[in-house]
Amino acid sequence: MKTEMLAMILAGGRGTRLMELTEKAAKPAVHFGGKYRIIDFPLSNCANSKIKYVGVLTQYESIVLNSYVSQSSFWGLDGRDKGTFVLNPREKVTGFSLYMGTADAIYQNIDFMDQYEPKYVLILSGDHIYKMDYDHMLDFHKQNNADLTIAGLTVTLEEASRFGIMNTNKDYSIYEFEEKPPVPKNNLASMGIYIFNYDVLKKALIEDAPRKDSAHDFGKNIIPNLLNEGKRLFAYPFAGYWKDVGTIDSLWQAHMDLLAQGDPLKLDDDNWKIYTEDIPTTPQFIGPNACLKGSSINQGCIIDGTVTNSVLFRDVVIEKGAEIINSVIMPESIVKKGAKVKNCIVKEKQLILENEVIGSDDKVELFTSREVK
Amino acid sequence: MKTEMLAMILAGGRGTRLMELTEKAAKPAVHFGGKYRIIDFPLSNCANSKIKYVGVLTQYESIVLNSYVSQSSFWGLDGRDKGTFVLNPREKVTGFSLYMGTADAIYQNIDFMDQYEPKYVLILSGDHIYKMDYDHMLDFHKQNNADLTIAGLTVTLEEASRFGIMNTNKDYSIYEFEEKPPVPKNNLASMGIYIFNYDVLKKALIEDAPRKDSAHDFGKNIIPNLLNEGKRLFAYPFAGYWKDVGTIDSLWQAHMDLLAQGDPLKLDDDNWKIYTEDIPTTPQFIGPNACLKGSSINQGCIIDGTVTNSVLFRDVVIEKGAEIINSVIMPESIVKKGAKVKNCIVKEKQLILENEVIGSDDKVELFTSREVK
Amino acid sequence: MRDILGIVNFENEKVRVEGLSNFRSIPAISFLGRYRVVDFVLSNMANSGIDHMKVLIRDKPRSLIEHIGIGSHYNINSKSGSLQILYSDRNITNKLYFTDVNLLNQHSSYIKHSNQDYVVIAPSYMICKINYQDVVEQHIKTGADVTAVYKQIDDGHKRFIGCEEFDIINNRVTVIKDSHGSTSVKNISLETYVMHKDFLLDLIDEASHQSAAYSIASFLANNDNIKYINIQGYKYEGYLACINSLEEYYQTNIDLINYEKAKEIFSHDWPVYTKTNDSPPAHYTQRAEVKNCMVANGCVVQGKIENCILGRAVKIKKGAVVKNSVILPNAIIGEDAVVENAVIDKGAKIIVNKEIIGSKEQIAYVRRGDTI
Amino acid sequence: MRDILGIVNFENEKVRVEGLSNFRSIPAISFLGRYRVVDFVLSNMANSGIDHMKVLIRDKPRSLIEHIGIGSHYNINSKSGSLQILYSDRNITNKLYFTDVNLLNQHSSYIKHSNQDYVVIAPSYMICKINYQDVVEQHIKTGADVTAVYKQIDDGHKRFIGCEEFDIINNRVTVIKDSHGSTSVKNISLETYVMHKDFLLDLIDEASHQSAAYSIASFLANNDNIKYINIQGYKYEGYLACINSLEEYYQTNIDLINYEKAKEIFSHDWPVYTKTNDSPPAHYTQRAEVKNCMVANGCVVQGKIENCILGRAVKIKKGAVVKNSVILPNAIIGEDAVVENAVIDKGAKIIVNKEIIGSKEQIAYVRRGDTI
Repeated sequence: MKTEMLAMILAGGRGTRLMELTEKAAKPAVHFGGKYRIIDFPLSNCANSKIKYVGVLTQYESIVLNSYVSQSSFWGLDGRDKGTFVLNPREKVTGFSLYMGTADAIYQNIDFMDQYEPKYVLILSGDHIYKMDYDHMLDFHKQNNADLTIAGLTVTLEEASRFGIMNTNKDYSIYEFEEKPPVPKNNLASMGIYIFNYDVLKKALIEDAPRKDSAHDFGKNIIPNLLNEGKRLFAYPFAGYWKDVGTIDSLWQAHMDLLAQGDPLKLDDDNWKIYTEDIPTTPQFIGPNACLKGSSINQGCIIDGTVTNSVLFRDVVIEKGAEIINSVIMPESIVKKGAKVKNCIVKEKQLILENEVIGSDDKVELFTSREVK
Repeated sequence: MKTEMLAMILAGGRGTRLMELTEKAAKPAVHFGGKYRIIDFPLSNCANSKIKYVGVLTQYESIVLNSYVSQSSFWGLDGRDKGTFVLNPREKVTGFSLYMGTADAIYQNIDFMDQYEPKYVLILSGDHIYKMDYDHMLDFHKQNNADLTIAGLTVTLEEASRFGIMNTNKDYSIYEFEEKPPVPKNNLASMGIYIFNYDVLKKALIEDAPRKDSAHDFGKNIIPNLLNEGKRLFAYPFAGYWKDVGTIDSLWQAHMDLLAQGDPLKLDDDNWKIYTEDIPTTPQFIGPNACLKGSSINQGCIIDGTVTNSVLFRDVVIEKGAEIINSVIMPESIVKKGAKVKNCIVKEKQLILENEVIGSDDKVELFTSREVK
Repeated sequence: MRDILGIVNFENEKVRVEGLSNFRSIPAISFLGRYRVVDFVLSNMANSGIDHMKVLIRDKPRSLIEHIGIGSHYNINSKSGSLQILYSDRNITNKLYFTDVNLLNQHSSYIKHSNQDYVVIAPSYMICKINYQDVVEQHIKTGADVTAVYKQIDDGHKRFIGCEEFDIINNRVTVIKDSHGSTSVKNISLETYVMHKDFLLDLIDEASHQSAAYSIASFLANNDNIKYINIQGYKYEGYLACINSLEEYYQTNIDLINYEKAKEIFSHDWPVYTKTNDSPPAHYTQRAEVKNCMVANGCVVQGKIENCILGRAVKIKKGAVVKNSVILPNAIIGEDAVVENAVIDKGAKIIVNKEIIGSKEQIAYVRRGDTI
Repeated sequence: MRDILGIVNFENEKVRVEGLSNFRSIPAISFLGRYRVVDFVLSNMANSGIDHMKVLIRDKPRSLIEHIGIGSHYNINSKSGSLQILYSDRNITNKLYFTDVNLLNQHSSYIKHSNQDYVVIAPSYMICKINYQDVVEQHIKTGADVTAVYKQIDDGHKRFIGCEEFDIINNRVTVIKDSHGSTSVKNISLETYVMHKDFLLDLIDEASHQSAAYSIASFLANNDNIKYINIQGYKYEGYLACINSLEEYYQTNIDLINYEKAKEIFSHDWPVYTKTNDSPPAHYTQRAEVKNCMVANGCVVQGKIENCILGRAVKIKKGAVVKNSVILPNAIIGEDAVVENAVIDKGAKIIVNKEIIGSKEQIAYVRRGDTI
């Protein structure tokens, strides 16, 4: 059971800004990219980085997410010395409590981590879209003889105040960490991806846990405390595509990025596949009246209408004369004859009636109001 | 995801009477039979009965149990249309609470069960040792056009007051159910194995949930209520070996039964295997000074001493001159030269020193006091 | 639901899909973009609740073994079920003597020791959608020795040539003969047989004593045998195709582009399973023109395609025009290339500006991995 | 840790384990009770962090394919790794021409397109415990063309006869020749080679041009070739056995009953993986007498066993006495039977009172499934 680096994914987010999409599913289970769920990205990154054990910390209404994550074979994380493990809050001798913050969630699972005697623990967020080789990040961490390495993304200065900002020296060592600073000194933002030496992490969590004034949060408490203690913190600069899809607008925008930027995530790369559930479907049928432009379409779709700049998930039906523009249609939705869908995200299993028109020119809409019977 | 009969295993028991054996593991994860864990029995029964989806409801300190149960491949319950699912209490829109009773635990997972649109739900306990074909029980349930079928075991009249007792007509229809009656009228005991029509179960749970005076327990509340409502309840008579291993004495006795009764559980039956984790070990080595009588010994053991009427789990070492009598030695324990162990259960990874004598003639002892370094 | 042993048979020695079958066995040939031919019979078995299967292989086992694996994508669990590949341990140089009877005889102990009472034997190269449980139920009810599945067709003068046809009197199969295309209406054999396990073992034993060249089909067809064996017909009404030549392979692919036709074999309650590859969804660029196609995941279409089947990860480059063609996985059609009435084998590259033009009568074929 | 491609080679055509290898290929032979011979090389690869493997098979593929499956019990994950079985698609009737070079040549595209730079080729029938990462590291450091693993032995007059031996000067292998048992101290080849993938591809190409009968070993051994190829030796110090005859098979089994000896290949940080069967623990009744044995799960011992290896689910009935013997899985030794110095093949039954007595010089052998 011994492993060098254990991964822990924080996947508890209720994702209230994604509204009805997360009604019965936690945010990391939301569909993305025509075929995937958001959490497929960190999980596939783990699998491709040769990480063997992944704990997924969930809390809110997470039947869909729990069932999904526990199927470790989806990402090739099944087998004798591998696994994904769902970590809900549990009753203990000391009583029971929900996860109170990101650090508390990890703290409550020290017993889980101890099982694997890890030298390093990788902490990730379950709701970001990107590809990253955590093994390279670990090499960087080791080379710097660091206690904690934080992946950092260069953002615009306007955006910077929404993030934890890392002020670093030339060698990427961090001398200051400011959580959501009103006046950022820098635009190197924490991606919420941490590699800790496990002994350092464990000690920090145990010390933080009883503090009444702590929010038990990595950005607000643990990281500043470690800096105060003089620990070696480094920023690991990341350059690829990265997106937090926490709102309907950003979820839609990420899909448009996929189409416009010509596969910025390199989903087509055989050496770094994004793995997901394999659901048996029919093939993809394109009918005699179809017109497809600038779109990504998954298997099981039956298309006889016009689809422009859109992403269609599994088993979507677009009937003759229907028109889909700049939209995202989630699995098993049906768009009837002559209907028009523009700038929309259509939730799974929705029915758009004949000649119905949804969406508008000036904003992104979420359609969730009519389930297929 | 549609399935005819879904299984739900109640595995929340802290098993306090098993003392230190359950310190870090819930009772269903306790080792049994030289190779297995207790929960392997209901899970293997499910797999052999061709049940596809199994929810396992856990609560207390269940890292070991959760990690174990989530490895559905151990029991051949992995794959496209199968699965084991760990069901901890979760936060919901309505708030959060622990499981308050057996019925409440099932009630809190109605959303999980709904996913599979089951016609029947099989409810099991995670800590009983037996083999049963639940598919035969389902046939019986269907033939009787029952709303609820309860598996029943004939116990002695003295034992009867420890159980839920079913008073039945000739056709096994139940006209009265008494939970732990001081003066039992009968000795047909409920084994805590239920097949419900799902619609009946769901309605009963929803009605019971808000009742302040209810213990939210199947035996105390749900079953009597259904009888009052005039539902069709039947007892399914079971004849094979069955053991509740809730105490150190009964756990020890069950192991002695295995040895004395010549495989009462038919562990050797290729058509109804008890599946378990496959841990790579060395072969079993029997040395030149060994003497083995009436014992079951698992792979990985290295034996050069005397073993009589005992069960040895994986990777146990019995050195030359050591003597093991009427005992159960759990995985990776080491018994040094000349030591003597009698009437004991030795927890996993324990060290018995050279010439140490543990155990006595007149009672069963649990040894947990010295871990192998 | 009965516990049935499924046996997937290989095609007889006359069957040959010109070109494609030089590189792999017929069951392993790519079909309808994302599938292999063998997926259909294995999915029929899986959907019929069969979880013990034997797959007979005659030659070129590698690609089939890799595709099938241990059967997990056909819902065969390694603990509760099994998929066993049976291959000859003997060197048989004369194909005539490499029969199903011969192979089953070599491995008869696996049949004998299986827990199932009834056996369904079905070939890999017939494309249909059938619940074998129904055939077994009829078999038990009629008390037949063998139940043989057939379909009554009315285009026998042009299709199913080289298959077997049945004469049937009062539901009993009285004559089994080769179909030569002389008549239109006939009963085509699906080469699918249900029998009791013990009957199969006796049949194998008897057939191999009578002649070393007997197959199950030819043994049953023999005039002396058919008199004594009660073969009952099971009438199959659904879609049927037989992949026994390049023309039939091509035509079946093209016919099934039509969704109304394809619905006869594809439905959500009867999935066709296959080994998947985690490819991203198909992507169509702004310049794509697509009509009447079946497209697998991983494809990138920048050109024009019409009446085509595209296998996984096929690339159609800018300006390319592909019509009435079957493109196997990983093939690349270069810029401004023109492909018509062709079968382009796996991984082939059609270079810039090249024209590959076949006709309905003479399908063009480009070999695996070739660059043209 | 480097990403290495592992190739498991078959034995050369001279190797034969009398009796046992009539029924299955040598890698598939039951070994030390719960294992198959091939488990050792595959576990060495798995423990060396190799998760892409090719297994070359010459003949009788069925039992090996079933045992290996898709490699999941060797920790090969179907998404991140692969285990591919390479079998000849051609009919080669003359065993002399069925060489590893020939087979690799047929499938060279799989080597060419693999992502790994370095290749380790190791035979299935050598039992040892070796970390191939160390060999690759030495290979890179020395800049050799080929690194060949050997062990210096001092009992060469009686063991490893028929293996190859090396002459080594300044760590370079200068001569490769057959070992005939004339001297005691010699360098025995483990037939384990590390080379760059490109070098292997060139070697295959060159060897198959020079002669259709060349194997990798015989090509390297050729006097003209060895002059130009820089073959560096890697000295292996651990346990080594070679299963190339019934005597060696028997003796290796018996030798490893001794735990002190067995520790050289078994340790908890270097597990030997195998396909398991969910058998219950071994059971010894009140009348059992057991000394110096290695016993697999599922066994029931009611009689007396001494210096024996018992495979899975072997039954030793009351009064039976079994000494110095290797009993393969599922065999049954009947009441009061006596077995000494014997190899009892899988599923054989020795009936009540029967005596099977061999000697150290002439091991008795009872065939698979026989009842005697």
